[in-house]
Amino acid sequence: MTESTSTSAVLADGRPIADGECSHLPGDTHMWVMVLGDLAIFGAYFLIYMVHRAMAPEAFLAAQQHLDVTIGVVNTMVLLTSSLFVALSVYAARSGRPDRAIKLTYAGGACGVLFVAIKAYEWSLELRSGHTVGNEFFSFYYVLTGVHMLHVTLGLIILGVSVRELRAPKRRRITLVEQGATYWHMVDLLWIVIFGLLYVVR
Amino acid sequence: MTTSATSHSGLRGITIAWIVLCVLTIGSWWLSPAHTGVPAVPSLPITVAVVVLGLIKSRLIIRYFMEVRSAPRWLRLATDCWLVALWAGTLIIYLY
Amino acid sequence: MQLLSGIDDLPRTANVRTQLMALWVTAISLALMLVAYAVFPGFWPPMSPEMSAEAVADFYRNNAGWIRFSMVTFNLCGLMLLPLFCVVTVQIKRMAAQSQAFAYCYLMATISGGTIFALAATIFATAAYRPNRDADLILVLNDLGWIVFVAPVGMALIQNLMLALAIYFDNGARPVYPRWVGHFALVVALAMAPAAFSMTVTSGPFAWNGAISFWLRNIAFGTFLVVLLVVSWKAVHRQAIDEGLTE
Amino acid sequence: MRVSATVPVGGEPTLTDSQPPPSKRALSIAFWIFPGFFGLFGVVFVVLLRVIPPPRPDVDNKYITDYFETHHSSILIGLGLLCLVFGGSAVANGFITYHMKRMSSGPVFAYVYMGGLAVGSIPGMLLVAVCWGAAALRPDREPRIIAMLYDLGMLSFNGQLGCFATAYLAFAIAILVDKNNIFPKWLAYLTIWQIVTEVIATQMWQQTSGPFAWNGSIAFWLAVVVFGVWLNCQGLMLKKATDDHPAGTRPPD
Repeated sequence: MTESTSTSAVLADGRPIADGECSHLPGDTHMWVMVLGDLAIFGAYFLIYMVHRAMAPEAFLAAQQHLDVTIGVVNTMVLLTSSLFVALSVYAARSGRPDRAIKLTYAGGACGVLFVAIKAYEWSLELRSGHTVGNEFFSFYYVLTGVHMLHVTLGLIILGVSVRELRAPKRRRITLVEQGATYWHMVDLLWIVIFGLLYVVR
Repeated sequence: MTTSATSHSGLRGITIAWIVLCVLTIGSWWLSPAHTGVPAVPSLPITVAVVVLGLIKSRLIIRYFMEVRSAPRWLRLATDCWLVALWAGTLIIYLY
Repeated sequence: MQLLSGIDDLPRTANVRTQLMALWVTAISLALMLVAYAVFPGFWPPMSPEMSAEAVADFYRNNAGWIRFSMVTFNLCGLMLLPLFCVVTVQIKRMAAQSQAFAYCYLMATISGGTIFALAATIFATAAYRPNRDADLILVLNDLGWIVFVAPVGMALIQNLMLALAIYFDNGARPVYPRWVGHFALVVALAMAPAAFSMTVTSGPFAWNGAISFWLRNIAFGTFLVVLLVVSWKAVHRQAIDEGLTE
Repeated sequence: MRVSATVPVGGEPTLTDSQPPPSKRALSIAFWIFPGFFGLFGVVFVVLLRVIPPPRPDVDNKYITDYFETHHSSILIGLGLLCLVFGGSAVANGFITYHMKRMSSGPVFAYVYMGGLAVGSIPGMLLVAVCWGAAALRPDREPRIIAMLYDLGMLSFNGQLGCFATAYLAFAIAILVDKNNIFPKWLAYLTIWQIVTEVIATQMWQQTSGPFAWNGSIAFWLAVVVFGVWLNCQGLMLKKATDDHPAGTRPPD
């Protein structure tokens, strides 16, 4: 990935990031291009979903009732907790405690794996009760959650890169750790929207 | 060390954000159409509530977890524009 | 070519030697393909696009054996042109720095072009596989086969264009290929180009069995392959001399 | 064989010795084929073959035979023009491969990119023209056969996933690992969206209508927008990489 920039060097020196200070870009511009672009594309998916939902509200609502909202809530909590761990790990890395940062990143990654496992279980439940892509709501459900799962998997790889970075004392680049965290929070953010629009909206 | 003070307040920020997010998530469990047993009917108040809750939750993640709170102005504007476009769009399409 | 003694184990020796082997592979397969070409009943004369479904089906029924033999040979030997094209790629990479950009374009075009040729042989042979298939189905396979065999000249054009450009930009003191090879490649490309539009007409010189789309295109490309083989042989030989492997 | 080209062997003048001053004309010729090809590609697929915007998947044989009868000539001319110019894809992608070879990330992914797209250009670009050409060639052919050619063409054109996903993955990884900054990192991230749209396009193999069909709002239209943005960025960055290329240098073998 990118070379460490001057920003990260300053931060690695222990300069505080004060509340309200408006100069610090977490990660780097390249990652934010990715995140903003991803948000734009997912935003388009969500709006297209809402358009199709508006065309057949009853059918969508009836299909929505077959989702297990408890699993959805549990999965949301898992992913939120995972985000918390990763956010804490960035703080630990900045305050010069890489061991703690690595442990927190592992915890965040473990929650990510748990999320994928729960999601796979949920998919198998839905598929076993005969809800396939033949139904329009469920085709959205499988595609949106599937693409999101792809992002989770990619996020797990990126967290692995962060750990690798934290482990090497010679070239510990905070930007890279921040990039990974930014991406991981975006995965969390997208899930929050999916949860609201697929599970809860009426 | 000044670092610890500010970093402490940042830590408190994300922990509070996490608690609020979890509470709101459990709150939306009540709103869901999935577990009522009877066929659900479309409901404008619940949808508005979902949109408002979604807006609050996603903004908390962006501002606190993603640290956009202390990011340059263009990024704060860009993310806020996305939030407004998404949730306002959702509501408008629903109402339309 | 006689290599000097005592240089057997050098990697650059192996590079020259394998290039010569590659050229032999292509030379032999070219000869085999010429035989297959000569015995394919569909080429003497080339089947007209105006034939009816029944006539086409009868043709495949009556000539199934020879069609199978020639198409299987095409399938087997067609991609053995690739060794020649890969030698050309290696030679382009020996050229001046500017010409390097064309090496990968050339290689890519040869891979795609070879795939298309294999596809055509596959479709023709499938049509001949069950001669008692419905005439309509044999006709559609025959159409697909002729379209894929005659029309997609784009990859060959680009191949020749890239080779010509590489030769023109190889402006050092000792060019790898003589300049006339570049001119000749362009002339062959021009001769092949009209065949792309052969599907827009069903008779005359531009139809898929016509003098321009069929005969000119195939003879031009066949001749070019032989010429390319000879000049590549000479280029590899010069490489051996430049590197002190032979005298 | 880099040795032969750069280091004198036996005191003889080498190929690079007596060259005129380095110039980059060859590179700019190779570059300009990129926009030229994609422009013609657009003309063929939008104006002549009419596969963009895509016709509907949920139609009966009557509609399909009428479709080929109406557009008979333009489809056959489109087939001809595509057959003439489709080699441009080899130049566009071969030139990208050339720049990938200049990266510090090793040759593997450059070769993967080249192989993926050399194969992908046949089913992903040529086959639709061949199938539609065969369908348009004989309007009196049986409607059910014409309808099958229609599906075969559209699905091979829109539903080619693996060749392109492999090439995109190779491109993204090579950029992320590269330390010579041939292409910017954000282009790699953009390329990852391309893989995501390919994954979503899996759905068009099992839907004949709706947002995930081959003419769907998500599987087609959003994917086309993403592809358009990506292609323009790739073209611009290819221009930049070509401009920044030091004259007279070559990538390692």
